[in-house]
Amino acid sequence: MDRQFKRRLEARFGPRLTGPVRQRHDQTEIRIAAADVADTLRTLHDDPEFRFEVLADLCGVDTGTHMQVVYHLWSDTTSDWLRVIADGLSRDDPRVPSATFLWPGAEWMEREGYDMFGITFEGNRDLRRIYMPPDYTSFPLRKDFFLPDDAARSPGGGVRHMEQTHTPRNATSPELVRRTRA
Amino acid sequence: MTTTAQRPSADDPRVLLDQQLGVFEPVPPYPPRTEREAEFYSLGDGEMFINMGPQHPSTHGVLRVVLKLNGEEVVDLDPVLGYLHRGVEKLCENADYHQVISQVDPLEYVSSLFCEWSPVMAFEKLLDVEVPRRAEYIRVLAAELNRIASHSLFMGWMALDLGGLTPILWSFIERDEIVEMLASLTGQRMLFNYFRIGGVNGDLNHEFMSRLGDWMTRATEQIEANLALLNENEIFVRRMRGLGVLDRETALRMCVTGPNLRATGVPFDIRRAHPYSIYPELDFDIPTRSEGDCLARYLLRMDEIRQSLRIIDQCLNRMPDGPVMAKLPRLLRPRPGRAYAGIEGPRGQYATYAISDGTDQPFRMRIHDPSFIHLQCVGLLTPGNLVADTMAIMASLDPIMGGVDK
Amino acid sequence: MTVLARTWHRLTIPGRLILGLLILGGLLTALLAVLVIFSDDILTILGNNLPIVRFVVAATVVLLITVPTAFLIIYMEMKVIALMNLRVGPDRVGPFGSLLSVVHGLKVLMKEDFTPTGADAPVFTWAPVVVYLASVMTLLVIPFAPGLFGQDMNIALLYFFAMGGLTVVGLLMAGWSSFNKYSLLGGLRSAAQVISYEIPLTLSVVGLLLLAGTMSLNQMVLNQAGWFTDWYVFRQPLGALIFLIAATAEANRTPFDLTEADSEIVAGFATEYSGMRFGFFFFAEYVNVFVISALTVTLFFGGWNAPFPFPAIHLALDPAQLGIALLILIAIVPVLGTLIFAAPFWIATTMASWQALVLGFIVFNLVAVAAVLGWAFVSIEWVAGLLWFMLKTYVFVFLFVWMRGTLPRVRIDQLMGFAWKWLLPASLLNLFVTAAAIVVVDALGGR
Amino acid sequence: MSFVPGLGIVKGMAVTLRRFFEPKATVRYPEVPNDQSPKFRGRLQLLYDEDGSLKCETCFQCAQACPIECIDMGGIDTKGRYHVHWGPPETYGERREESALRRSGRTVPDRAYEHFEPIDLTAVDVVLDEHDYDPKLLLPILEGIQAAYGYLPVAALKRISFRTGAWYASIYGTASYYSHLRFDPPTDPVQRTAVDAHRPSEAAFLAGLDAALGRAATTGKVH
Repeated sequence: MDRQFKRRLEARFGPRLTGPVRQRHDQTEIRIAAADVADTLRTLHDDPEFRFEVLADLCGVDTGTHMQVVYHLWSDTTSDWLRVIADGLSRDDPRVPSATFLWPGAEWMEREGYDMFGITFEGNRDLRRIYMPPDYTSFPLRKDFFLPDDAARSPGGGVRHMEQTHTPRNATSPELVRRTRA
Repeated sequence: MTTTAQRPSADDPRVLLDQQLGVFEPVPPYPPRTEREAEFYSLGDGEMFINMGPQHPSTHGVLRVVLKLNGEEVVDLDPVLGYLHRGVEKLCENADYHQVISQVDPLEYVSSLFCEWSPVMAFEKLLDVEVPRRAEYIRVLAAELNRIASHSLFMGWMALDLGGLTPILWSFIERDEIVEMLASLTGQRMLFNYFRIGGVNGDLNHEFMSRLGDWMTRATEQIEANLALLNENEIFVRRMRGLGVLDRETALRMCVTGPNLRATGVPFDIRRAHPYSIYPELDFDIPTRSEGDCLARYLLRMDEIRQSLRIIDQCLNRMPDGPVMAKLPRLLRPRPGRAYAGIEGPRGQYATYAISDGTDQPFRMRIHDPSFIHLQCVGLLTPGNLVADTMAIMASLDPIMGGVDK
Repeated sequence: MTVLARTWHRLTIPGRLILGLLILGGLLTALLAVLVIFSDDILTILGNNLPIVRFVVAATVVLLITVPTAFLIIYMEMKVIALMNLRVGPDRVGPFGSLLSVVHGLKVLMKEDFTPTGADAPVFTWAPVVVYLASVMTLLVIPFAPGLFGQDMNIALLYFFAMGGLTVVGLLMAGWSSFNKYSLLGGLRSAAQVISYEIPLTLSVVGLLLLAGTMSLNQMVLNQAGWFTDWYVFRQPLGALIFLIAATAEANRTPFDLTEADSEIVAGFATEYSGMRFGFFFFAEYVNVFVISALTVTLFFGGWNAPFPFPAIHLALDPAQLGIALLILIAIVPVLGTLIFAAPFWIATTMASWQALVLGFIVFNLVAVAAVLGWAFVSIEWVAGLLWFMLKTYVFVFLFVWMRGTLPRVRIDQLMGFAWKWLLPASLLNLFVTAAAIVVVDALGGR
Repeated sequence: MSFVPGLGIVKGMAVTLRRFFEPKATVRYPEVPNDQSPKFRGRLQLLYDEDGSLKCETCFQCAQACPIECIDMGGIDTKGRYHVHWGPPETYGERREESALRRSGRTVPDRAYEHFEPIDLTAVDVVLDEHDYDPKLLLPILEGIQAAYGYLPVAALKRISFRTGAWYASIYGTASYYSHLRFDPPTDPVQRTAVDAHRPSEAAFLAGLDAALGRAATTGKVH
């Protein structure tokens, strides 16, 4: 845990953070709004104080109530992984600015995020499905997508066809969707 | 017919039947959805599409690449993934923490231990477990053996994609010895399922140690003999040198990690850059090269084999005594939280990002795989080269389709 | 017709067989009668057209011997590369797996002969035939042994290059007619490659022609008689090297097998072929290996000449003079030999006498066969020549297989660059140096 | 690369020629069986105790833990009542048929409790609704159902599994673990006797054991 780094982050991004800077083990976590993603990433990348040159990972998260996009960054200025969470995206139409202007290599990870969660990365030049077939209509990693054909384990209604949209037609009990506050 | 109302999928055999020509043009049967797709699927003067894969002999599995060619020169290419997609992340979210280990095993099937290591490490962070030191040493020992196996397979594939028949079999012999060794340690030849949350499954045994000792005495010699075939071969060197040059800045921007990044001169190795396990205690070098071409990537991996042999030697010398598993309850329910664990595998950064919601199943399980990232670079490096170079570049980046398609 | 058909159906199966044999016998008798009646005329016609007869016979024989040759080389390639790979290779069919290539041939015969939709069917069908015939016909001019060759043409070398160049037509036909882009790439690659390498291939031999003063392969072999230092390879080392490299490219062998690069363009021109049509391509490739090895041996390594002047031995005993003694000899020698060879077994070991006799008989047979072969080798000129020729040729076949087991493939631009930037100047240099040397030697020798 | 052109190729050819004569690495499989390490765990097997009876008591823990669902098992439940089965749904023919029916949208007869009396399950739904369909509150749910019916009908257990998504095996395991939960209607002396007859008491067991071992009766003095 790098306490110094936490103070630096708070000093630099203070008002922009939507939650406290959390630290656990070797990770530091900041939460920002989706609109601030481009600015924040640019600052983290360019600022000589931070120099986060390596984008270690980019992924989407469905918390059950809203969507998040999570960036993991590495820099030699700190001993921690930095986790940037773009928080509070709506589940109906999640939108977030693309990170491809800084890291063109994020393109496929964003395509994966689109494919699996339906998150629209604005500015990605090639945002189409990457794993699933192009005429597929559902988003498999969303929490309201249940694994098919395992009636004993699937909550509620038994089998749902994979070809269904991500809103199950007969999902009468939204409390069945797993949620997290983590 | 009722089916005509549906939009045809790209893989629908009816699409082929509809075309009266009898030749398959790999153009999707629907209007382009992105700029890039529109740009790619419009042909310029004298250009043609050629569909490579998913059954092409040298696409390392089931990758499909649509090449836009001008004569033999590649103008542009569009990799089409998903032929091996199993939804491992979803399966992991529906399995409990112990079951995840066997779900992630077949991701990169030539380096399974690394695929296990990063989720196990992430779960240990979630659970605040401390792993016994002997377990850490055994993990490093087994993982470095696996790294050598993976790199020697790379050597064979590289040569096979350039048309050499022999090295692939020699490297399989090399790999088979290591894999048999690991089988006596872990119980399986390929999908080891060996790392456990809080330790490893089973201590070192006599058979493993005797096999390892036997192999260590001749490993260096044997590997050097294999390399003598290729390293000085004019045809091989001339084909690889200056091909697919990835410079330092681009490599960082493309999120490249591992040997492919180090071949461009960036000494980024997570074992040193963000130390984990017992790597800070071990003495080894991070080989780098500045050229960034296919030959540099090849030679760098061969250097890494030598470093791995050093690490194995040190592990054997310093192996402490003690338990190999931490004391943990049978049913794991970590408190809610998030953990990220990245490790340095034979291809780059293998990482897992796990979110716990307090139940016995991970709430979200993100698996980051280096092959997926590196395959992206093929589209960057290949245009302007010949068809034959596509295979050389792809082989030198060393993607494993099991990891790419998750 | 119906009467005949009904009769035929009433017959039992042995009856049908006998009837068929009777009809066949009748026809053959009629043919023989015609032949006997017109024998004088036929012989005259044949005698007047002896070259044509010789050509037909030679072509048939050559066509027939290519099949076992290809089988042998395929087996050799499988086994040698396997051994180099630290594998065992074929070891199930036949002794040491030696019949595996034959079984492969049968398998190819039985597979479906498939023509893709959109392919240009006649061209698609004829392409393998063209390729196969082109490589087989080159064998016609190769002198296997003294007096054992199809045709002793005075332009044999030109004929050889012309026929060899015909291969590319077949490959191009296959590449074009398959209606497959991989095949097209393969066909075009082969066209570019073979045409480029024709030039250094031909030029590398021109120096040799200046030295030999003839284009007849037979004459060239005769020129190289004597000690092995008389072989042209010692007078034209650069020419021999260029010829070997260019011939490798001409035969599409590793490291120049871009035409059928399986890791790039998936077997190239042969992508769409299956069954026996693919088999023709496959055979043609190995016949080509044999042909270029044979030509290298003929041109540069003394052909059927032994590496040293072999002492001509005439057996003191002429079998024809023995008369009745020959019969006695034939009767006695096996018995005597068996007894003689069985004796050591019987004395030295504890085996039963019949076992010793059987072993003795086997050993005697081996010795007898060796003796007959040795006698043939010593006293029949063409047997010795054929043996030397095959020995040398298969050394080169081994070299090509060995190269395939070792080397990766070159790239198309490197391939063309090598031909035009290195091989062509080198062969020209070789030509000029040879010409100058001849002039100088002539001037000094003051002819 | 060396300065002499072609030297690298010649060296490589020398390497292959040397390997040509070296001993080969092939294992001739059908004649020479492969060398298996003692730790190899490629095969599943059931263990027997020293008396030769199966150690497996059909607790389904292995089948549940198996991530790829390759373990499929059936047997008599621990109370000796009825056959239980747990396994991947596609394994058996009837399961496949069932799956096809379900895909086609028709109702599927559940063979597991066809043999039992159909009962009114509205009480189960009420209890489940109270507890928010949460499988983690399994014990209160089961207690509630027992309060409603007096015992735990199999149909009710299946219903819990169907509605909450918890595995049937774990519900069954929980229900069979707690001694105050019962699977049969409470007061039925005939059936009680039948169960006792089926499962002999400890004393009877020991007496039988003594008889089998041929020694004097030790009944009453255990160990």
